[in-house]
Amino acid sequence: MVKQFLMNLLLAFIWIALTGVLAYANFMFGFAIGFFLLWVMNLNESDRRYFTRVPKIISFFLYFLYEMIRANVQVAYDMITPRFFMQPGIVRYPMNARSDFEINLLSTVISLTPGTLILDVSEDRSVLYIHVMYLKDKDRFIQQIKEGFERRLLEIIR
Amino acid sequence: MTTILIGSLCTIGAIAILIAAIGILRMPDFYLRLSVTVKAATLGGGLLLLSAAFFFTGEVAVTTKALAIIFFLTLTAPVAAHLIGRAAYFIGTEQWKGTIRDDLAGKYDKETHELSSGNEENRKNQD
Amino acid sequence: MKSTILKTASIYLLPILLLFSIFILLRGHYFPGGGFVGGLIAAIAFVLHSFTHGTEATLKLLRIHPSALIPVGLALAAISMFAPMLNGQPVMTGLWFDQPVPVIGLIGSALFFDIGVYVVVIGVVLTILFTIAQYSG
Amino acid sequence: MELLLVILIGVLYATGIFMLLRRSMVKLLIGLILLGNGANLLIFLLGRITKGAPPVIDSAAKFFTDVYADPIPQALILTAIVISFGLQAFAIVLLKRVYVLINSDDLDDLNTPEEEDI
Amino acid sequence: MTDNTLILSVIIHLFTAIVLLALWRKTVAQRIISVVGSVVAMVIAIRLFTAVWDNGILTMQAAGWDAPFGITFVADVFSSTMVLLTSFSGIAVSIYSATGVARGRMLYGYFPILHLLLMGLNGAFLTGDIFNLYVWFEVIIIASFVLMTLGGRRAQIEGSVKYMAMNVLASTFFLTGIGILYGITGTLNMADLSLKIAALENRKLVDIVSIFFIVGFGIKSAVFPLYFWLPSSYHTPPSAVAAIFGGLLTKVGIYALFRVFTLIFIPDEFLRTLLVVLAIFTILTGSFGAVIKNNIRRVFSYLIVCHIGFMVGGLGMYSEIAITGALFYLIHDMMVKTNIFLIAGLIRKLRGTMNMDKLGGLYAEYPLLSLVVALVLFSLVGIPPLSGFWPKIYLFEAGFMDAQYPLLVAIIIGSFVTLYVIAKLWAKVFWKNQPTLPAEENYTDEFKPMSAFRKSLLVVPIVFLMAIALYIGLAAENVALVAKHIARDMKDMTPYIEAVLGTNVSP
Amino acid sequence: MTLSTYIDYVILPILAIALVLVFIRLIKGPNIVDRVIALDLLITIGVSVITVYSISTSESTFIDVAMILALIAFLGTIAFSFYLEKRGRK
Amino acid sequence: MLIAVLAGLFVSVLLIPLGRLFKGRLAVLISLLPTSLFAYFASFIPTIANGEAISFHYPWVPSLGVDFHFRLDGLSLLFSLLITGIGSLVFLYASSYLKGHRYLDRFYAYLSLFMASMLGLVLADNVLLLFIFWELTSISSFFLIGFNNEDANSRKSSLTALAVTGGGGFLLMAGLILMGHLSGTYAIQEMLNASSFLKAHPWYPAILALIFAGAFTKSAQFPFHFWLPGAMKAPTPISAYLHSATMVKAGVYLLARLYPILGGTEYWTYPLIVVGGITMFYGAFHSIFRTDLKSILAYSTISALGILVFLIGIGTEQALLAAAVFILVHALYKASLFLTTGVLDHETGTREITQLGGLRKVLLPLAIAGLLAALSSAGLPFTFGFIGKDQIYEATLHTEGIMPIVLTSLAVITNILLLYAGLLVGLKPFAGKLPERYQAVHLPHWLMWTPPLLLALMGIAFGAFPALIDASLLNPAATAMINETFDSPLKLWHGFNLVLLLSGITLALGALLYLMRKPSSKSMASIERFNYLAPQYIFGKLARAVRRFAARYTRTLHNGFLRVYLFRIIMFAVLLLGFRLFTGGPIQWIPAHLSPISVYEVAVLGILIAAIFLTVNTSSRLTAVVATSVIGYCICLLFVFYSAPDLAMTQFTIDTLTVVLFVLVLFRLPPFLNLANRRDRIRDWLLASSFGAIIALITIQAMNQPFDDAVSKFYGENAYVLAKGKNVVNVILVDFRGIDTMFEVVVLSIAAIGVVSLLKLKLKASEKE
Ligand code: NA
Ligand code: NA
Repeated sequence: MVKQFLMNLLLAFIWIALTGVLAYANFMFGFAIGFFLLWVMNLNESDRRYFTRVPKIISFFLYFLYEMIRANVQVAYDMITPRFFMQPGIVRYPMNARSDFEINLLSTVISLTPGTLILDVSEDRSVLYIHVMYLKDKDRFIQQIKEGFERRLLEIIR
Repeated sequence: MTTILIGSLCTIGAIAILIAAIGILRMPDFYLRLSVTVKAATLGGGLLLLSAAFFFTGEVAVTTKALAIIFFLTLTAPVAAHLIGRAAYFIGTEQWKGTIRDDLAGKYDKETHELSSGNEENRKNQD
Repeated sequence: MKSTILKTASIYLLPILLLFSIFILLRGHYFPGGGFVGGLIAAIAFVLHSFTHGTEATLKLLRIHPSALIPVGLALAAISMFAPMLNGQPVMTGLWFDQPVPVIGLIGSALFFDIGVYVVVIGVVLTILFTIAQYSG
Repeated sequence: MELLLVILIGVLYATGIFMLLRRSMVKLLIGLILLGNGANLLIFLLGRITKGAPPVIDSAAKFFTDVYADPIPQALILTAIVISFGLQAFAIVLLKRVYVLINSDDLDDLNTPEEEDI
Repeated sequence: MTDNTLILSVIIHLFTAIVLLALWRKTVAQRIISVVGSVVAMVIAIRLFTAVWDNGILTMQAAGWDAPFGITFVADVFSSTMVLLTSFSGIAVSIYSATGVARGRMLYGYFPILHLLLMGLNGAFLTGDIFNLYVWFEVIIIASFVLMTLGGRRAQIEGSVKYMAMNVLASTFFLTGIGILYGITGTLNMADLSLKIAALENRKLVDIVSIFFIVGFGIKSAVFPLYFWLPSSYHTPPSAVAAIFGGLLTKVGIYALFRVFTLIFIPDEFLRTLLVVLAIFTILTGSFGAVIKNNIRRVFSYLIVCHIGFMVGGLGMYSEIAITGALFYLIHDMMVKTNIFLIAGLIRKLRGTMNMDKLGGLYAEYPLLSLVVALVLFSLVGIPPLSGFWPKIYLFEAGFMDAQYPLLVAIIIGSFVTLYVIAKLWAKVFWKNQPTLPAEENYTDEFKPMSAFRKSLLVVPIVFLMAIALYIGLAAENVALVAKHIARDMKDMTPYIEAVLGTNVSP
Repeated sequence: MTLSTYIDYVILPILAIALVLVFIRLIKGPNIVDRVIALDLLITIGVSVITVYSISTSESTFIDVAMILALIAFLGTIAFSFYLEKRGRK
Repeated sequence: MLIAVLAGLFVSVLLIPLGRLFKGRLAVLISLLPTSLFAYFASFIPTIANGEAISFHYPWVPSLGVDFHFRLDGLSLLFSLLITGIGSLVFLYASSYLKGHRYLDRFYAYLSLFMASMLGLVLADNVLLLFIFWELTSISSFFLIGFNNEDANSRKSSLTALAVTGGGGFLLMAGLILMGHLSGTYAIQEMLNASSFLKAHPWYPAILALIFAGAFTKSAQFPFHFWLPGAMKAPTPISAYLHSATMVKAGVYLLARLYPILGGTEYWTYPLIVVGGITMFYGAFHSIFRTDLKSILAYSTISALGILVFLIGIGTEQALLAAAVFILVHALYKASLFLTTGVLDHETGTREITQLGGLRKVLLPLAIAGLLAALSSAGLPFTFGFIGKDQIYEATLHTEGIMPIVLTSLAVITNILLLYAGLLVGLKPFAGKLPERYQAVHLPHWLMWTPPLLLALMGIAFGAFPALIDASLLNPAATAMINETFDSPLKLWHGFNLVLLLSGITLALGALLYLMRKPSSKSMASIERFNYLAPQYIFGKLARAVRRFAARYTRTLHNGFLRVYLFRIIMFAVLLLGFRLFTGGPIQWIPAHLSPISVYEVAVLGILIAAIFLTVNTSSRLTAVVATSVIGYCICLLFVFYSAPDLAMTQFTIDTLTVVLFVLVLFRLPPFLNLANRRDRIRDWLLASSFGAIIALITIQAMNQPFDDAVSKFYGENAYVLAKGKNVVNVILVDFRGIDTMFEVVVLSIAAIGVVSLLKLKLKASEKE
């Protein structure tokens, strides 16, 4: 998988060298072409994780963006309207994520969406404590995160 | 065309930041302020940087830098928020009266500042 | 500080900041930056590391004590400052190689001077901060 | 704009001096920092300010073709900043020592009677 | 004509310091390197002085940029004399420190910082750029600041807080002055400034700027009412350090005052009067303090203040003869003040105290040494024909010429108090029998059990500086010629300006 | 209306208002942690201001400054947290 | 002649290493020094008597007009012979008197130095050279008086002597320099030409006042006389030397030497007559109340010095001749009496006049010496003293107006008292019955009794045959003072005239007084009751008052509070700057070229200023740190706005690091206390804000100046072309002004070392320095 990614990068750089245009758009274009070529070349290979993962990353990114904007708007509305309708609380969230990298990524993602904020990770790295702004139902919130961010994230990483 | 794109990105970004600013001023307790500001500001800053990335497309290095800054902001802001939030909890910063739940209560070891996961208690409860 | 998140983050941040500091150092002659700011950023990278991993761990990572960097950097800066004297030129006169090097541009005594400054600044900042940290801890 | 900066400089000097006259050593240090900032801004302002034209020559050009900010005050201030950082660092640690000695940062407590001379 | 040799006296100390830093915690090697470095520095300083004396002003345009674009270093007779004297003090202190300073301090950078301090002094004397002078001043401040705290005893800490606060304030004044100066002239080169300031029409502004320099340098040189840091701090550090401080630190302030107020600002009536009035109060303040203090170093500290007044007074009178006197005094003072603090340290080694009431019997126990000390002390007093006597002739003459009677009276009072205080010190410390002290204050003579070599490390520097002081006194003609030469230079800076700017400046 | 004037007269004033609002929080506190996050936010807005200013003046060099701010700003927050935690443990 | 002068100096220097050799028997050998010098100077007598003078010139410090410029004329010859002659006897005497003394070598070293200084003083033909030796006599006498340095009184006396003579010395120096400055030379012979110019100059009185101050202190004139009795703490040979022939005569010598230049005016005459007159009476009067032999001698010496000053004041030919004679007379009998006293002290262990008597039976040669000296001091016919007294009366009688009556009667009274004192010292111890306890007293080594005897005999010899010294010595001396030749041979017999009558009255009354009055400690106590009026007491009180004032002054100014010091420094700056700002021309309020104001700049500025006040007013340290960093960051924004990216970067990183530093250090510090009361705060605010306002105004003034951007332009044009860099700030930092950067880095390095040492170094208790 790493090999394929490096190969893809190499192809992108060769593309730049060939066209002689050192610009972002050109790099992206080269990368896409490389990706396509590699995808075609590796159709028969057994390890095709690289080619499923890239679209997943993109889709996760888009999901994250959507969540962020949605939540931001929600918070923004609350902020500029005179009355607060939030119900904050600190929630104990048992994770599936285990490695440091996974925990970090998960917490970053959770923190960056408005309304939620990681306060700490337990010493044994099994539990996240999350500050939540709009906590209607604790279990439903945990369910949301589990199904939303954590599942998608672990799919990409593992 | 690009100008309009840049202009609108800027506008959204600036508004996000303004909201963050209003948030930090209006929110009733520390945790809420923290929660609001970290992301709104990151979003706003990110958008403004993105518009810079578009504006300086002619200079690759500048675009790279703008993207790098976005990357850095998103990487560091949650970490900083987590740390200061945690510290605030230690020094007993009060929560808003409307707060409905605190799972952290009693989970910190007073001496070592170790945070328990609460699993032991759960197990005990199950037994 | 016992924070898994910070600990993990600092592992990524250390090389990024160091890389960035070298970048700032090398381009100083053409764009904002230079040895001084570069050195400060590098030092901050290590300081960050020490916040999470403890001073001892950072010292181990550095291998040599930062205070040893001070004479090294001073010597480097001083030599590139006084080297022109051997040519009979006044001190601080820029000596330049003819051929430019990619990214950095022309290489000359000014660059070595800047590198000397960079090293001294790292040594100084880390020496100060680590000494305080050890003293307080 | 210059007039506002002048006011700022005056405020920095005034408050710096005021802090210098306190008994607390922390305030003393802050006073020195304020004064340092005031002096830097004064140099900066007296080198005449220029907006949006840093003294960096365009990558395509060999020298400036347009107006540019005077680089000399900038270099001077840079040096001054660095020097005051060195002094501040040392002074802050000195503050620590003072605190260890007298268990307070009240400078009046630091005074030792002359009889204790060696 | 650009000449690299004049920066050698800076380089030698820098490289010595770097080597010393590399030899961190190796105290034996440090002692040797330090002495070697100081000796080389002295040789360089002597060569520089003779070169300047024989061939006139030397300049070096750093980085090869013509003045006023780069930083210029200038060695005229004034600066090369100061460098020479610094090298004498430096070598004496370096040797003395080998046994005079506790090993603990050497383990934590005593020697490298000592050399960096000497480097800073030389740099300050040689630079021809006003901002660069500021940088050198900062090197001096931070180095002296560290040397003062090195060891961390309570009195040291107290002294250095005060020292720090007032000296940083002085730097702020200096820096502010530089800022305004740049704002109105656009240059930092002192020779260039000289021309530009002279051509400036707004004299009021020039006067105002010069006040910043008066306050800044006035604090550094411990002029009334800006002197407070000196008696607050000079009695606290190890004597070797106090020697450098006493001999050189305030003098660099004096150097700067003379340099700036003869080259850049030519003082008008108001400033001259101001300087004279300050000088009078400085002398009296120093005198009063010296009279009542009982600790040798505190007495010496106030005497420094007192004698600073002599020099500032000389500048205030501003005639060639007055400046000659002040410069002669400066030369004498640098050598003698360094020495008396070394002597105070030696006394401490002998008796464990510097309190005059607790001292005594030194003449009976160490007669030869006492005679050496006596010579130094009488040089300080200016018992004719010893070194302190000659400059007073100039100052008196100048005082009469300029009708500065109050200043004359002050100088007489100052001289008289110095005489009285030193005689009292001699009677109490050397003549009087050692008083019996309470058991807990019993001292051990650290000097007696030392090997002859270690003893000589303490005594040789004192004798060396005494010999120089004797030379100043007995061969006063030579010193007078130097002082006169400098004073004449100051009265007409055209050669200096032409040497720096490389152009013909017709007045 | 050019981009530059738009930024100068619309975006930068908005950001300036944001700065002022955040600063009011910094003054009000009430806790030190409130001030610390206000400071952190000020810096983030500062990054934005610099970015926008560099667009307005077409001077890409300012982006470098913004980058440095973004890179090391959080060190201050970490230091304060470090301090508060240590003090809390006393 | 230089060698002659400096010989004593060489000997004293040689004695430092070789002193051990000369502690015992060999000590006598050192006397070769004065004796050979005496012979040397004696060889000049014929030449000088011929009216010639011998000059010697060797350059030393020509820049200052100070050269080794010596001149031997009548006056200096007389003094040289006294110095070396009496010196020889004192040297010999001391070798026995102080035999076996631990510090005999030191003693001779001081004495040789002193003799050399004295010789230099009288031979110098340059006022500054004279002054140099003058001060050397002060300092060497300091050592001589304090010779018994383990005795507190001895130390105190030497300090007093040095303080008085040294203080006078500085005034003298001022006077001499003023004189030299006006006449354009320091050479005495050349000054003679400027005499009339000097006397007409408005500064003439000032010159005289300063020179008199020197002379009076040195020659123990009232009210500066009090150091002299104290100086008796020195061993007797020293007293003999200092007070008969040398030290105290220096002032007299100076007056005599300067008489031809400055003398003869009213300003000269009246002060000298008044002071001399008071001194001669005061000293003589006091001497009769003392019971300690040396004390009596001390006060009679003061009186004699008064007489000399008095005579020089009168300034007529007779008076000056009388002075010359009396210098010699007094030297001979006073030295003799001192040395006699020394033997008495040495042999009996006391100098108390009330306890001594009848010693002629055991110390016959001494008794003769004492008697002869006493007779000489009494002015009995056929003694030299008789001639001296005659000359004095001649002098006083030949003044003008009512002066003869007043002055002569003063002289007569003084002489009566002096006669009494002389008899007390020279006769009383030897007359009457020998007390039991002194039966065992025996004659000391001959070196101790021959010198006084010899001196006394000379007094008789010169009295009987004045021709021996008249033309050869005394006339040339007087001539030198008058500066014109005159011929007035000394006569024993003037015929029956008023002078003789007065001499008779003096003798009769003096002898009567001696017979009637018995000295007792009671009389001493009676005069001590008036001590509070004595100059010594008043000076002491004054000195204590000065000390008290000094202590008060120093403690008030240097009171230990840093903030007070800072306040004063800033106050000083505010006053000076304010004064200069608001005088001499208008203040311009608006700079010429201003850039437009925009919202964001104002916002940043507003935040900045608010942050500054938050920093100042907060009671929490952490808030202060936060606010300080806001200040830093806002300045960083300003740097960006005004095109200084490098500055912004640096300011920002450094501010962040400073925060880290503060935070690391601030652990466990208690919150700020408001330690100042309202009044102090208001006062501080007033000062601080006036300083800020002044700075702001000055900045505006400076901004009105047109800016000269030549250097800046040069950098812009050449940064890339010549220095190969495009970031001009960086090019300045590493090239144009790279030296600054190099040493700013050194500053940082030192700070780091300082931090390490400050935190880690813990000195052991044994490590004191
Ligand atoms: Na969230
Ligand atoms: Na730079």
